[in-house]
Amino acid sequence: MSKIGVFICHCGENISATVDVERVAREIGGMEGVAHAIDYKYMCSDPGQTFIKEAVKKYGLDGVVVGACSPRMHEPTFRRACAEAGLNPYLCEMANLREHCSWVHEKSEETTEKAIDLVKMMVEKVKKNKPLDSIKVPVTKRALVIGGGIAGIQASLDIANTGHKVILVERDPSIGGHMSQLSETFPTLDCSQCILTPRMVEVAQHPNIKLYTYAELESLEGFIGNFKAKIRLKAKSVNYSTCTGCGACIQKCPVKKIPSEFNAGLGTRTAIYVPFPQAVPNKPVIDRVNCNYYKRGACKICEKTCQVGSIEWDKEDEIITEEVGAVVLATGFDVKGTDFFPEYGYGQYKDVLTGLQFERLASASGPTFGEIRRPSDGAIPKKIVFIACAGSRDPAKGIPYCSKICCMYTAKHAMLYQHKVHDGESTVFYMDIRAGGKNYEEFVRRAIEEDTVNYVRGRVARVYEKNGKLIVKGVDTLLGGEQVEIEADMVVLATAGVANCGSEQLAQKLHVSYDPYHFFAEAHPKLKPVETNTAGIFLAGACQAPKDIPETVGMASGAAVKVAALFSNDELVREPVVAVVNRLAPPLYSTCVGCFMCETACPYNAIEHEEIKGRDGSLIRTIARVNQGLCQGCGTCVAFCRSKSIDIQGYTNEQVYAEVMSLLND
Amino acid sequence: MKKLRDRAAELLSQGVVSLVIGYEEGTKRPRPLFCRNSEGAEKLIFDSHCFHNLAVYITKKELVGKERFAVTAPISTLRSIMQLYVENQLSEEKLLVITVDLSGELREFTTFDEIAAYVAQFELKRGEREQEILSKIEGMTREERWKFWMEEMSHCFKCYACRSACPLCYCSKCVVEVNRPQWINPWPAPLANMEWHINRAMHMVGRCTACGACGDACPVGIPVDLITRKMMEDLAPEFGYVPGQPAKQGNALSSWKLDDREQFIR
Amino acid sequence: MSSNTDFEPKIIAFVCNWCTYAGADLTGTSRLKYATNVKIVRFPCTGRIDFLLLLKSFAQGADGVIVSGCHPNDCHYTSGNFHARRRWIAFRSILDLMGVDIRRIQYSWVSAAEGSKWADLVNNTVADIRALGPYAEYQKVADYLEKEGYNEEA
Amino acid sequence: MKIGFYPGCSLTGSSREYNESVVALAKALDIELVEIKDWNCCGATAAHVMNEELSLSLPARIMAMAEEQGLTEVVVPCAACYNRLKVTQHELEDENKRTRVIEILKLPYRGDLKIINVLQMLEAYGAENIKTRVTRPFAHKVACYYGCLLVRPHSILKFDRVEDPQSMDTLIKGIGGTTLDWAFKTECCGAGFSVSRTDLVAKLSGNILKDAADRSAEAVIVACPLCQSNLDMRRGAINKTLKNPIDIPVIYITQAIGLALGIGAKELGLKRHFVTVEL
Repeated sequence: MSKIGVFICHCGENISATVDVERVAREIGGMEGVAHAIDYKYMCSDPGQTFIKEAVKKYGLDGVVVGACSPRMHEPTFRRACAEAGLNPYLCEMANLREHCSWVHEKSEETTEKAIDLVKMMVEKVKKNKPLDSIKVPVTKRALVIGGGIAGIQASLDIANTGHKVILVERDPSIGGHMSQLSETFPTLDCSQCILTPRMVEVAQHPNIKLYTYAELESLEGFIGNFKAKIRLKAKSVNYSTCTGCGACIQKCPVKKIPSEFNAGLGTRTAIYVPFPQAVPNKPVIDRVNCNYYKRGACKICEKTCQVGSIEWDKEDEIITEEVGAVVLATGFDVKGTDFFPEYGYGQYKDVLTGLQFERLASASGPTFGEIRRPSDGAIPKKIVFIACAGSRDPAKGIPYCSKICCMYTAKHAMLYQHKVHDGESTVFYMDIRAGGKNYEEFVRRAIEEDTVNYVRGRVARVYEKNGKLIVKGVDTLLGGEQVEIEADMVVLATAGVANCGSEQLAQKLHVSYDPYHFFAEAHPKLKPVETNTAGIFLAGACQAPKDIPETVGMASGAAVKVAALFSNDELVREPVVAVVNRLAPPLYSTCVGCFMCETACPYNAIEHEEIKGRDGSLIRTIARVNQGLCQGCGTCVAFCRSKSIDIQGYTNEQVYAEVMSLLND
Repeated sequence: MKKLRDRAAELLSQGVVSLVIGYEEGTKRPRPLFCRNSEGAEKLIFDSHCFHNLAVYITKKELVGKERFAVTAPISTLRSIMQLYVENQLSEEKLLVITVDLSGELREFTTFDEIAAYVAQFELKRGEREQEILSKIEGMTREERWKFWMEEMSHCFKCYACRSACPLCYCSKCVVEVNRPQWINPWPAPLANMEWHINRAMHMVGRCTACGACGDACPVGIPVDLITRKMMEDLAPEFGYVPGQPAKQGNALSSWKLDDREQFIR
Repeated sequence: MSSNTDFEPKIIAFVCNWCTYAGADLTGTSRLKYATNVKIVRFPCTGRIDFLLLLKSFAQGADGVIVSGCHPNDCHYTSGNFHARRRWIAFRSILDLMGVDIRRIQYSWVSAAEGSKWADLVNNTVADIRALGPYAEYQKVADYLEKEGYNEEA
Repeated sequence: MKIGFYPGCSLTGSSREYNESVVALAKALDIELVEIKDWNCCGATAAHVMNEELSLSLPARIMAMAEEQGLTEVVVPCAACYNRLKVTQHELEDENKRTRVIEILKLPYRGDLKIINVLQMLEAYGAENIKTRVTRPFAHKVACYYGCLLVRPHSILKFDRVEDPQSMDTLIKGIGGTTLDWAFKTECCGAGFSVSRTDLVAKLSGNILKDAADRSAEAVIVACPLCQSNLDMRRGAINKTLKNPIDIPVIYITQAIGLALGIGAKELGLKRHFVTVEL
């Protein structure tokens, strides 16, 4: 028979004022299986805990129930006390006599009776409790960072500086991301490349960082502390160990008219190319889709030019496997193209640009070397219109959210334009100006007041081309809804920031949840903004939602700290509240019949297929097995299992059944 | 018929399969036949009276053994086979499925995709008996329904023929045999009977193919098949599944939609 | 039968740890009062709540049941409440077919911040069940073995 | 091919030429139009701003009559009628509204009638026949003008690209014409003010005609009786707002195709226009 100790707390007068605590202790003391029952003023105090510890030893208790406050408050306290007395902490349960009883009811017979019932319920539960051990998982102290934009760069450097190894994977031939494309940055107008490129170089030279550019994640298996990542190294067609990065091949390449991704389509590049002059690594790759040799089987001019013989025509994609303990997702974002906007011409007008394209025009390293010129005829635009909120905050376009960065960069664009074209006239159409951030509002005021940018509050209904001009038809809602028509030379759309292409597929590969717009979902919107629902995978930057550079860097450092904290222990200790599939002696092995309906129900992909094999190695059955590293203990599979083959520790079928039955037995 | 017998004999004699599960003449209606050689195949029949769901046998390891076997399957059996496949209980390598189509031609399926495509042509409809009893139940008040079922359940003596006849009740240990805790009392009593049938219906959500085998098997004539049938009719459109044409993305209860109904949640 | 005014319904609440249990804790810390008829059983998630437990509650003499968890999209485990919601749709449909009084099962979403909603939910449910009276119909069947009296109509 | 037909008031009054050309073209393309019996006004222009129940009941009655007649698909040439019928059908998906309207009508209403405009009818049932039966290719540069009601609200009508529709352009190209890429395809012609504020109509319609003329269109093609009458009948007033008077004709898509198929100008109602049509 069980020997359970019951400890009823007065909580000063919090409980005893409405509940007859002495009667509770007395009646529970008479229950079958209860060896010891007392009440005391403050169970959580030092003397209170000592009562429990001593009783555990004195009566040889095999279960403890503390009738006190909410277990959400003091469960760890009392479990620790039990453990110190040598009792398995998971044999201690709490009955919530304060929040769920004394505080919500008046002093009465019924209140005391309810308290007795609540304690009884936990006594019946504890009778079915089993000693549990914390789950320990070894940790591989190496991190995988996916995406080499500013988020990935910052996260990699921060993790690497704590002394842990980092593997940084970048899809493009160079790291740098969108930040490398920007001209100047708000609100200080310092040059983006000037602050970014030193970091890029630092990544390349850091002894703890292994950089894979032109590579993509193929698959990720395993769980926190123990991931296995397969990475596809796309064939660069250039041997980087011998290539000196002299660039001669690039100059000789005859295919010169490929729209440059780095210049957002405004400039051109060759088929063998380095995306931009400050690229890291500063060595070329061959774009096989556009290369004459791969297209038609002839050319090879680059090979003839290369003095060190670095061109590798037959190089194939290579897949490597890396073992890592944590993953930081920093895959960034993308912006909608002008073709997304029927009302602004479906992308058919050359002088209607996206904000990103304008960045390239304004950048000293851009196709016009920083001069603002029209892509159509190269003329300097005398009248320019910026449309903030192009697509964003527009449910009809399927993008109801605010892209957050546009208000600021549009102010910056207008300012840069005014600085470069002194006699130019710029107009910004906006819905609201959202300039929340240090020195942000001041920056926007400067654009309006010092640089005389004309801010019009209202939307633009249509842009069309007539006689070489772009006719912008909008409305000024501050002046009684007056219609505004501007004959502009250039229109810049602050197009919505959207999830990067392929993010949905990547999320599915990693089993990370994502929102309806394919941005990765954080584990908790307030308290776990850098964690994902999959333990060991963290988020940094705009892959979670559009954000600016300081926020991205802050989040990346946050993710890095989470990784470092994970790596600070050799083993990961977890609560043993996890699901378990029963195992029995042969010939049954388990009551699980392997229908694997639990597999689709599990939010964490914790259900694995376990093959039961005979001595001769032949397959007898395939049953489910719970990966204890991945299981978070929700118990959805338990309620779903028809044959009751899965149970969850701490809330087993026997425990909850006993609880329910105890409540109404009379 | 001749074609079926010849083909079965051929399969067995050539050793393509070691067993053919089919039908033979019985006293009142066709009964299952398990032929392991070409002589046995002579007894095979296949007509519209062959509706006994043979899928119930194909998960029995002691019966089908480790070698490849064949089953002659009318539509109801084909639907069950599809569901069993989704639940990882069958493999294409082990099972050869034969049916006779509406024009009397023999058809063999070696992949489950073929079966799914074939089954998709047949619509599941209520028969006369189902229509009669269900429309009666549908016209009742709640209290009348409770009385109706309690009366029916008072006849149940827990023989579990409904469970044995169902191809989808293949668990090695059924929940009624679980005794820690004893969820459902083992003795026949109206409440325990009721709990068993509610439990059976819950276990069939998104799975039942409405073959009617459970009701057919009941020795005291309780229309237990109508519980699952009505459940399936009510829920299938809402949860977006078609009985016997299961999608691979999981069972109706192990998946969900963001906009599932919740008016009943306060 | 006793009149409904002095009938005290027995109600069991099945709640998840992260939202409704915490919400009920908040009811306590806010000192909001509610009826003593309800006793809370704690689960990690609504996804864990077995439908058989609800049946067992009635068999054991409960007059009503509350099932409550996190609001959609708030689930600590992302989707446990969505699975639960589906399960309850199916369960209600089957119970209704069998003639079980589904008005006696009250489903709700109560978040950790909705202390007053929890008090209201309990009080309203107690009032509703009190109006419905004891679940004698079910009890009579549950007591079958002792009384052997199902077929003898009272 | 048999299809229900709801002409509506305009087609029997101010826009008889539209009716004539629709009927003539349907005949030429072997489409049999079955007119809804005892049809009534759809309530466009006035009802929907004055009384919601009336605005839903009028179109609902038309559709109920069509349903009763056993029709499954109805072509509605007038853009305003088309819009009202589609919107009503959408609104009546609401259980309460539907019950109320059925109560008012005292007629059964299912709401599963397929409502299409003339462009959709030609796309679905005429495209092939048009291609093979063109006898006089329509070798003109024209501006296709869709107006407001044919494409908006897009969430309900779900027809064509909302800002830059293409269906009429495709039909014109199919009979050998060239279409303009211009900015006023779906701009408002001022129809709502066609009686009360003719000065506004002149200004708005003037904008449209001017852009078409500036881009050297030989005609404006329309599929809405109100657009047509504003651009055609109000030409005098329009020209007063412009520096240079515009004399390009405004014709219906059905007339344009009719011409290409060799149907006579009189049969197509081309003689009824205010601005002389010489194409």
